[in-house]
Amino acid sequence: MRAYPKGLLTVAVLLLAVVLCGGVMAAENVKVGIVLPLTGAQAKFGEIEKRSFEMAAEEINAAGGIKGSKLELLFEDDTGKPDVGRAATEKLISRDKVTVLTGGYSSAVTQAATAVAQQFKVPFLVTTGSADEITEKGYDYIFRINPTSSEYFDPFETLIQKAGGIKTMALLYENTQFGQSSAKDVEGAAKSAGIQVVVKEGYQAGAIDFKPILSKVKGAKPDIIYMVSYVMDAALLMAQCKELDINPKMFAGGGAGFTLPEFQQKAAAAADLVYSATLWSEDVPYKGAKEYFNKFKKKYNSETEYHGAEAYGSMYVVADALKRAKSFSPNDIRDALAATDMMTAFGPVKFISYGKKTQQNKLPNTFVVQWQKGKMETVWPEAFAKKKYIFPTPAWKDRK
Amino acid sequence: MAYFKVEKLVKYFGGLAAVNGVSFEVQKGEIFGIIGPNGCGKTTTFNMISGVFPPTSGKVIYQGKEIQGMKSHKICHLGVGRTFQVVKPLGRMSVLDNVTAAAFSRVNTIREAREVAEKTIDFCGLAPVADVLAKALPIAGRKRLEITRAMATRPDLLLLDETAAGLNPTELLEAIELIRKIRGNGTTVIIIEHIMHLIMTLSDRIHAINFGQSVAEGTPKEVAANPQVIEAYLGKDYA
Amino acid sequence: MKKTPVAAIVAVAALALLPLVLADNYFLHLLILFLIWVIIGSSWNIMAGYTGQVSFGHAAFFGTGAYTAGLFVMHGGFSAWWGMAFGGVAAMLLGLPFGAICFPLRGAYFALASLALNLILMHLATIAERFTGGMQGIMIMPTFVSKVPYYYITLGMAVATLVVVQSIIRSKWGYYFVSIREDQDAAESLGIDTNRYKNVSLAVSAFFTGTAGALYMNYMGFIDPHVVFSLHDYSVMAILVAIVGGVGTIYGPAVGAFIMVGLQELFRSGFFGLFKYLGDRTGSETFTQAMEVVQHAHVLVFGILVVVVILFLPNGIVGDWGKIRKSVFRSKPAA
Amino acid sequence: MGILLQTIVAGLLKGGLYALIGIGMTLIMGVMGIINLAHGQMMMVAMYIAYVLNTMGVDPYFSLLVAMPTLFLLGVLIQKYLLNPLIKVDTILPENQVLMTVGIGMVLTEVIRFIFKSDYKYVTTSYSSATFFLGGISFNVPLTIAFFIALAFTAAMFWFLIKTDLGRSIRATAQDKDAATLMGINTGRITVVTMGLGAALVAAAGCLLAPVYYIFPDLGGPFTAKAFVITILGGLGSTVGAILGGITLGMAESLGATYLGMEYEDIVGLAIFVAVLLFLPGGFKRLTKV
Repeated sequence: MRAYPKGLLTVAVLLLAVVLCGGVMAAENVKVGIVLPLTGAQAKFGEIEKRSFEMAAEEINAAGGIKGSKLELLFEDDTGKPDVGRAATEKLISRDKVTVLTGGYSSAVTQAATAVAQQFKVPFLVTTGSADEITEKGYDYIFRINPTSSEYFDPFETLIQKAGGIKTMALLYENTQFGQSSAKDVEGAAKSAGIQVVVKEGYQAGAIDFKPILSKVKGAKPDIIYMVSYVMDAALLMAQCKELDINPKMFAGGGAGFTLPEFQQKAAAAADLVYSATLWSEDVPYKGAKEYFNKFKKKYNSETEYHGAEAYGSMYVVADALKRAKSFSPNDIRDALAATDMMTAFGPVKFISYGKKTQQNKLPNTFVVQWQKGKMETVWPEAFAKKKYIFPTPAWKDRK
Repeated sequence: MAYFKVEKLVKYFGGLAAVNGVSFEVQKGEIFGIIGPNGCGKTTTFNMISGVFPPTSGKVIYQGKEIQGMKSHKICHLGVGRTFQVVKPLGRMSVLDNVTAAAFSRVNTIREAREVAEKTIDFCGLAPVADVLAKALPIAGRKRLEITRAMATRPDLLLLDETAAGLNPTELLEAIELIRKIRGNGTTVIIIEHIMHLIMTLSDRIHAINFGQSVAEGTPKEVAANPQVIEAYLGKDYA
Repeated sequence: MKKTPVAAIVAVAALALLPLVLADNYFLHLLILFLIWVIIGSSWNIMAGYTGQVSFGHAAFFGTGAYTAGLFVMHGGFSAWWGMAFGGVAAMLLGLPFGAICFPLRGAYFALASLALNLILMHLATIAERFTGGMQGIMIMPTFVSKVPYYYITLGMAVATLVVVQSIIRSKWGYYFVSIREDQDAAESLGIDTNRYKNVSLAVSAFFTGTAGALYMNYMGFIDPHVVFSLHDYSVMAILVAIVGGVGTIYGPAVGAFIMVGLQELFRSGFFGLFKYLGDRTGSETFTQAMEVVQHAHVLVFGILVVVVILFLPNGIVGDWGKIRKSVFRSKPAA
Repeated sequence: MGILLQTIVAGLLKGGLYALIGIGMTLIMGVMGIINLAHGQMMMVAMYIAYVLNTMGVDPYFSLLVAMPTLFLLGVLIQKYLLNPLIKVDTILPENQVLMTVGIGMVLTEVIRFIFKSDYKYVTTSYSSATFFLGGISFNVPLTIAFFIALAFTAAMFWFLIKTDLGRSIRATAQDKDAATLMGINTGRITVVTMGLGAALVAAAGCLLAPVYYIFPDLGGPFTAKAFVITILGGLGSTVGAILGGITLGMAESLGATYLGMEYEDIVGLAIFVAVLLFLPGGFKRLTKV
């Protein structure tokens, strides 16, 4: 052991000084803390949500803000990791002294972040994190605008009933929290709908070759192939279904990857006629949905999708609750959030308790879209359909 | 019963026999020299004795016990110490720490180990460089460190593998003196050496190996006179 | 080998008194992370830095400790604090057979095998949904609202780890470890059972890493396979912490932990809000953009740091302190 | 039976690509004795080159002609300025060069992320999912092409190592660096060339993979892992071993995915890796002797 480096202590003290100097803030604004993945693999969606939050806040501030003061958004990057998300939430609460929290993209990060908010009793409106457990813990400061992952399959149930002839299912899912919990829910739902699950397989996201699992699927001849996959896995799965000439009556995706433009671009012809569940599309019949979509496109010159709408909606819900709250104390804001009943671009928002869940928003409808001739069309529920769904899916060799 | 003996040692590497039937006996307290041309299997024999690898066949008997195939560290604990031809200093440790690490084979506390180490360093004449890092020693120092370290394990039988190679005449004399001192201490020594002067002066008996096989054995004089040895090995130097 | 330097005692005393002065949760959190990294870094160091057995898969032990704590909660509803008692033991029980099988493999093979062990455990924890909760992870409600108890527990553990590591290094084991690192054949010839002592070193290392994992579970309240078995966030980070600070030195990992945790947070937060502050003050977009650049750069900075440290300070900051002092403080008289 | 055949074909085709990834690694490992933990990251860089060229309308197969020389140069620079200087440095950890490759891998990944963001990119070709059928078994055209190009590259490497002076020098250095130095071989230059070759070969693998896969900055890590599994399977420095290792890994993954479940795909590969370490140290090289 050499002499203990004294210079190191100097460096440490200097660093600490820098730390203490940072974060001096102007007062008067209502601070809203937002935890999102701004770097890392999920950054794409973090970015869309961040922009949507900012857009909404600008609109609200332009329209007079909250009781005379303006919304100030403090974003913290969770990098997609629960421990970082937790630290970021703590920083927002104890250093930045935010009034209310929102955001939360991945389920894992959201779980960690909401636990902190609950401990410190700061109201937290969860935007995306969709694992069922998040609103099943009885946390009274946690609200969620996003329906839980178990509800993504709901519209398919009615569609399948209507379409008829579907008796067996192959269920493929990525081994992530979203994938594993969705698969569990879908399997249950399928069983109660009298559909036999003939293949159920998880996979590591990022595989090159799905042919082994798909040849098994081909052998089982399911009527529907339901896939919970992220965008590029989704594209490869479909492309390889085409390569292996697998012809079920229906290809269905459970949210996430199948609704993104990249899916269609990468899978090209193989994407055609694929169904997907979605919580939102610009065609939904809610006031402001189409406007939000167009405004976003114009302002940022890039595409948005349901995550953005959730964020946009969340901002309005938070603003609404702040306006109605008796004071900006956590308790009053909590009560105001609990009394929310409003329409947003994402859909109607009202926090209710059902099953094991508490303070959970329940959308009246989730939707089924289908890729038709390179365009994603809303096809279900019938009342909102822009185009008639095409069923059964013709065999690959019969397509033009 | 012989103090130490090897019987028909054989070692194959792949299809090649590096040692092919070496047998000899060593009496307690003697200095026993092994000679032979390069690549004749001397070091391989040492490696089998000290457990670096097991022999393909044959026996190594030390104080009546068969030790062939035992692990190096076990053989060390039985009282067989060795040095390496290509020195292996524990480079980033001081000379004292090198020897202390060796001393732990006999004692357990750090104080005792230090004591043993310091004594051994004094005995072997390394005291002036005790605090120097082993990697900083010149070659003579490293060779001597090998011996010192081996001595700190308190061996009853010491195997010296070319400890004099690369030394200048003064250092050579010091080495001879040290080896004599070690024997004087009651330690039996088996020595491999190329430097004829050293091995002829030191050894009580000499065993000659060629092509992995024993070819002659006897006092230095006898071996030096053996025609087979002269032909095989000494020929180049003495003819 | 010297006595504990006064500076180290002063540092520990200062850390112990810190919460009385600075009760800020955010800083306490960073300090807790720092202390956890002191534990992991020192554990990695005793095996790699002192015994010369480089592990590329220390997350295997960290994750095992964390899951031991988590599984106590998940199966049977015990407290996750039981993990503090058994997490280290579980990691050791994983490490010993692994070591027994893989230590005879010399050099890089052992490192690769440890990497494989790490990945295998991560996949198994993901697949064994019924047993581990799969990717849904294990979530508990933290025991304390305040950070202070966690801080003292972690500080205690970190100090304990350093004290144990230090006393091992100064004992027979320490001499044996370093001998094995320096030359395995020589060590064998000196009566050192190299395989056995490599295993001893592995066991110590795994034990403390596993305990750190259990502590993490208790403190963070959430684990999933990709978090605690993360190759990048734990296995590689453990190596970085040790080599930046200095492998084969007692205080190297502590210094490395301070730098790595500090840097990570510095960049993640955009120099602790400095850029945002400047941006708000001046109203200039440049600072906001600069902040985004900085936020995205932290792993890049880690990478560059590794390259620079290995090239210019191969023994880390503590190991090469003399060299640094010479070049940085050249004009000043030696301290 | 159909499922089994399809699985074998899928594994074989994927294995060809793996082999090409492995050859570069095995060369580097054989000559330098280090694991290049930035190997997959180098492939990722090559894939981004293919992507950029593709946006300009260049077919990925032609981008080989750009990506291979570029990566050769990158490999040369890395070896010359970052790895070779470490030989002279005295450190505690002998694995310093390996740790350096970890740092290099991080820098490559993050620099790419800096330029291209984390978004998924993909190369669009008309033939990405083109297939032909042989007796009901589907063959993906780009993967089949990749398989044969991989074989061609291996054959070329084999010829290069056996027949050319430079190749012989590389083999000599791989066998015994000190002896090679004594024989008058400039081993420093040989390591630089080898690293360049290794990088160029994995660049080829990247370009061949681009049409059937997609591209993102974090893609390197998993492929580095696969590359070292292949190298250990095949035996260090053995090109034939790398082909066998690649195909074995591809087949094992596919068979594992079909008969154990797709989630076991990665575990099967790792389990084989551990098994080879334990029961066949030295890999297939021990059996094939080349």
